[in-house]
Amino acid sequence: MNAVFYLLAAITIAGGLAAILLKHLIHAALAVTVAFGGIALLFLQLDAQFVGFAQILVYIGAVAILIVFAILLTHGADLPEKGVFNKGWAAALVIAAAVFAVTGWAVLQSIDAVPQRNAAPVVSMHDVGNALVGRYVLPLEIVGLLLTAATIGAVIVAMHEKERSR
Amino acid sequence: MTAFPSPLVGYLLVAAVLFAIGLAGALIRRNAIIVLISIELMLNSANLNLIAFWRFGPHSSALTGMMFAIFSIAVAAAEAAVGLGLVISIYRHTNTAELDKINRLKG
Amino acid sequence: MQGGLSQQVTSVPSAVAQLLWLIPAVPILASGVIAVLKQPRRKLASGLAIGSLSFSLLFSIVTFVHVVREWAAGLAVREVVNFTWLHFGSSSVDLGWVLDPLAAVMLVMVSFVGLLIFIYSTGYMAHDENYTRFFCFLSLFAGAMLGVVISNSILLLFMCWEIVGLTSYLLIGFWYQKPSAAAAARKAFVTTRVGDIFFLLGIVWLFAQTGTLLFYNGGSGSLESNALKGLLAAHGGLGLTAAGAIGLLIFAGAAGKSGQLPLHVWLPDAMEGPTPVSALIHAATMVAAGVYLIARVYPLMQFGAAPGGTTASLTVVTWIGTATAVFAALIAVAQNDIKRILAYSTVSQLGYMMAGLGLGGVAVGMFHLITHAFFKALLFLGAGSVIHGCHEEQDIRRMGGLRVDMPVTFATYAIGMLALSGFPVLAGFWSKDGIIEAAHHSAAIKGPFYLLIFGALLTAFYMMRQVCYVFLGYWRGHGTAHESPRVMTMPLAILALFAAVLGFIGTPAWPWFQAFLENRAATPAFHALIEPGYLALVGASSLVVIFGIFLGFRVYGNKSPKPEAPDALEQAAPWLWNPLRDRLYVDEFYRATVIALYAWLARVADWFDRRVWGGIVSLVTWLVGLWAKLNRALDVYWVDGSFDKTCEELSNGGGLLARVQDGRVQDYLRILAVAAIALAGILIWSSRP
Amino acid sequence: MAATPFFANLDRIFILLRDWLVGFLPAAFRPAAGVLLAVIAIVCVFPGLFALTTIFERKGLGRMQNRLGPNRVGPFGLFQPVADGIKALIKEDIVPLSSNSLVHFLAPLTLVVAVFMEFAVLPMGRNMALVDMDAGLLFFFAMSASTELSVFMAGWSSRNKYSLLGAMRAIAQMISYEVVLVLSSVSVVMIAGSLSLTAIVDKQNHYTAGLPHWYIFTPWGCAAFVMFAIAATAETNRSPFDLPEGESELVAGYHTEYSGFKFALFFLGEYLAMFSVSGLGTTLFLGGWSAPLSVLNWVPSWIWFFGKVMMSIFVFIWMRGTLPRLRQDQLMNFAWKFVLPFTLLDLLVTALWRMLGPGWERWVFCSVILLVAYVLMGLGAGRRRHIGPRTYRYAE
Repeated sequence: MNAVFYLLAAITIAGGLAAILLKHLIHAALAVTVAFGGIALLFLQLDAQFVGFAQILVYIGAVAILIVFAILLTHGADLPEKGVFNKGWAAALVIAAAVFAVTGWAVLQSIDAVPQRNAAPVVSMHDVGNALVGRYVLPLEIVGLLLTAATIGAVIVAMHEKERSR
Repeated sequence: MTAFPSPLVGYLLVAAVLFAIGLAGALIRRNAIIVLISIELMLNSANLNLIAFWRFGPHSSALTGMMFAIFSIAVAAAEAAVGLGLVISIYRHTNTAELDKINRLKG
Repeated sequence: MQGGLSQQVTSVPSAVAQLLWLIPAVPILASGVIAVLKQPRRKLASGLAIGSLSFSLLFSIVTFVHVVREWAAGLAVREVVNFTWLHFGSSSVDLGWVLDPLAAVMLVMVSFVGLLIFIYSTGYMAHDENYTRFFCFLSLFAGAMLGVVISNSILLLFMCWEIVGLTSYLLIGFWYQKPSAAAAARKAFVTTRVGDIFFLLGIVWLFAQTGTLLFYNGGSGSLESNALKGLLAAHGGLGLTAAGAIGLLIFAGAAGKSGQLPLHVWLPDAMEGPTPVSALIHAATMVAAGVYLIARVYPLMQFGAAPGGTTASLTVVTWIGTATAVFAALIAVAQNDIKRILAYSTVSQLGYMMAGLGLGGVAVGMFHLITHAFFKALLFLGAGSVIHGCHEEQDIRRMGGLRVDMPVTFATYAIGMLALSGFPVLAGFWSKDGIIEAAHHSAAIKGPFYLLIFGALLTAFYMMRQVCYVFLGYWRGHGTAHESPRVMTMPLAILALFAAVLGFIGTPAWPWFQAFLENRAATPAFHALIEPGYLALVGASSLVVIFGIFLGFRVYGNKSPKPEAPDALEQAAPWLWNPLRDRLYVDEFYRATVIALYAWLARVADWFDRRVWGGIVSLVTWLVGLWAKLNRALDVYWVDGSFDKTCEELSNGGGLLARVQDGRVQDYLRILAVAAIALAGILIWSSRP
Repeated sequence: MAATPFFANLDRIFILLRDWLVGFLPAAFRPAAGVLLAVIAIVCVFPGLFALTTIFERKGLGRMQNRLGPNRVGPFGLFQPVADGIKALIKEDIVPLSSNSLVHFLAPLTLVVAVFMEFAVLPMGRNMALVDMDAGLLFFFAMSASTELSVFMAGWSSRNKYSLLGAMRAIAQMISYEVVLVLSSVSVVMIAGSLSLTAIVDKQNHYTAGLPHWYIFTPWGCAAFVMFAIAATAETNRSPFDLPEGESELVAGYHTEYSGFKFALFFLGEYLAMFSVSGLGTTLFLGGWSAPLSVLNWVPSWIWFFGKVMMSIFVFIWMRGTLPRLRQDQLMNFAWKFVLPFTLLDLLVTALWRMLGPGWERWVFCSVILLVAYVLMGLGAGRRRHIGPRTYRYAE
């Protein structure tokens, strides 16, 4: 636990909070990008280089762009005329707080039961690569299949329905 | 300057906070895209947990947590693509992306 | 191609041998890709076909060079890669491929001639609407033929053999709108099937006797001495050994594919297909597959022969080959269709090859096969060029004088014709002389020698007759003839070059080819050329050829310009001409005997089917109908009634729960979250220490 | 190695300089100070190079178009960049009234920072990578991916339809070609067996008969390099892929509403991206800092690196002077229907190359497959002469 961790945690949480509270959708999307970046830095802080960079590549490079595209395509960049929160927001906040309470309690309760090791793990990119195409090759293939299916599905779902509908 | 019994707890609590923020966002916002953003936040918090356990857990050379996070990121990317495609498609049909106006599946 | 099957490699083969399967696989793959292309993508289809075969040719040349280098270095020249396809019981079905000089030579020949013909086809078929289909079939054919060549398993060979037969059927009947083409395709298919039945019997017998399907397998293959000794000891019936009997059954298959007597009837009719097909399949490659098959299983037939002697099965091969050679040459004299003459000439030359195999061994027959492939492909493509230039006219009586209008075609055709006739120093001369010389040296039987000499005379005569009709004299057709495009004449020129010089790889002075096939060292021996016995023989056969050409020119050189004028020979000897023109009544004979019997059997089967089996089927139908009616009654009154009632009750109950489902996704999530909190709370509470 | 001590020292001159400077500090601060010095060096050298490149480009284009180019400021116009810089600094900073001012302000900053980060992992000479990261290539791509968001921020916050259109075009193009960029680099990773850029250079720093083992001299590497070059051109929005800034259609694309220093930052960012992607291409395919002939090994390694980068820059300029601009749908068709499938095929060929092992067969097979595929796909692409109506899919 050091200052860097506190700083990164603060940035991440601030980004997340801003994302759900900001009125403007584009601002929310940019805020969530900050949160994604914060999480990537937390991964780096946890000695997970590969995952950290993959996080930046996937979330900042792709998902954030997807989100802003979706916002523009749904005219979400215009400010809504009604409020941004729905009717039951107070109850929802209570529920979210309860979820946090339960998880936090669970973390503090059970942490002593977990064996812990503070030394940094010795893992090179080579090990990650070997694991990906060795022991975890089947999940990797399945993820590839899933991504292909999702790409095709997304294209078909979002495609313009041409003359057929008229 | 350790405020927590161990560093792991810090990361887990950050993840819990993020998860709660994501859940709150998914519950209180009316816009479907923000709900999707919130879901991404929740997924990320789960990834943070996985990596934290991998880092401080006993068998870091098995790479299980890291692999799980990698696959989770890939799945999340697919989820984002399909989810946003759905939102766009719904927007085309109903001319709105606000979730409380979309209740055609009412029982 | 071999998928995930494990390879049982006896001694580690070289990388070239291991990748040999690519040679047939790539054209077959290309054919598959072309098959799913849309019809209008013509350029792509022909590009794929030519590209894939170019790859095969490239690889074949690499393979050939590899084998030649190993041979020159004195290393083992037979490499096999075998793998098990499937197990049943204690035995297994093994497949595999083999790389030896025989296969290497054939690979280069097939892919090279095939590639030239593919290129020629892009011009010849340019206006056909089924262009992509044509290239699909051609590619499939080329792949299967290359598969036949590399097979080390008689079963794999048979599979490729059948694909070859199928593509032959498809390509003969390519213009299936023409009733004659459809009939010819059917005839070819059925006739070769007759031979294949015997072939299959031979395979089964061989498998039963030796327990393996592989030719070579490090000592345990069916063509290696262990198995052959067993086969020689076993009894085969009719006074033959098992080896001889199996050899003859396989020969029956080869006879069907190679158009030997009495199964030759399909080959002339097959000329209904497009000319490139005739050139590729029915002159250069597929019909040679029969000869290649005999060359491949040659140890089976030859094993056990005394030195210088022969075996019963080889004698049969020799006599059938010789009879075919003369018989077909006779018929060819009296034909008027340009392609039909060449078809009979092919049958005749295949007879020569068979006789060469029977008399002189693998190298003699294979040498004629290779040279023949080049000059016969040349002649067919030349004929195609002539037909193209004369506006789809095939009757030689309506041509004439084309030497002026089609100079390139004429020059190349003349080279091909001289090579086929065996004019000295051209390719056909050396290979045909090899066969005649082998016949002369054969101690056991002398008849074939004289018959083959006679056949050579006839060959020279009918080829000269054809050239006189087509290229000399005056134009007797309609309109004007024109030379073919460059894409068609280029292959002609290349093939003509080979037809002229290819013979020099196997002259008696330096029998490189023969030595290569028989895995000996090749040594130049120029004294063999001037040996008196050889000189006399060569002189005699050359004289016969020149005499035949002279005779042909004498009889037909001054052809009358009227197309309806009767043939010179017809005027001189109608009693000889008419049977020859009617192809010696073989088709009529078959129609009166085999086909009539078959038709009668079919009528009997039809009657039996209608009266006896039909009655039984109607009875069963009626019984089943009764049972169905009973079921329906049960369904309607009992099952449906109770189910409807249940559903009604369920739907009433569901209305209550439906109120929770308000259609708002966030409300569901809220319920979910509350439930999760409750569950987690219970879990933590209960696991409290 | 035939290098004299003088040349060996020249090769290490920057490292020696750093160590000498750092030597004045107490030992505890030395590592941090070393890194800081290197960062300062990068931050100074590349903008300097940028200034040189602008004049180089303007003069070069002038030559290609048969005119003189700038020749008024200083000898041969060499001080033109200085004048331009001064002008940019003292110009009024105009921010549109309806713009989203915070985002508008942040966009150029994040762009330039992300691009500068890319230089951290490039080995610019022997032992001259700022950070020798295990996942260096991944880091590079992660940083280059984050520039896209800055482009979007710039385009959207300006509240100008040309800006937004330019940003949308830029992003669509960058995403499409980024896939190709990554995939063509993957083939190098497959053969080198490492994501570390220094390791990749080390793998290429061998010689057979005096000729280097650069990956561009293999069939798959050559194909991958061509695809990489195409993708890099598109990724940096250079002609013929400069649609996002097509001045005849969009005024100036996403930085239409920027002026003064912020505009200079965008300009800088673009050129820095060009340098970094050239550096990456040099590192992956052209042997990084290694000499092209073994006899030239005595020349300091950083000279080779910067020489190769400047060669690539020249090719960029040359293409700009030669090729006309593509249209949006042509650009997309080209990316998804030609470049991407071919790159995927090249990946397979790379796998084949690796599988076949040493020997002459793999050269023949890989070359033949690639050539045949290139010709066939070229025929397929050439056939598509039908030009449909123009559609605006990304900005309704």
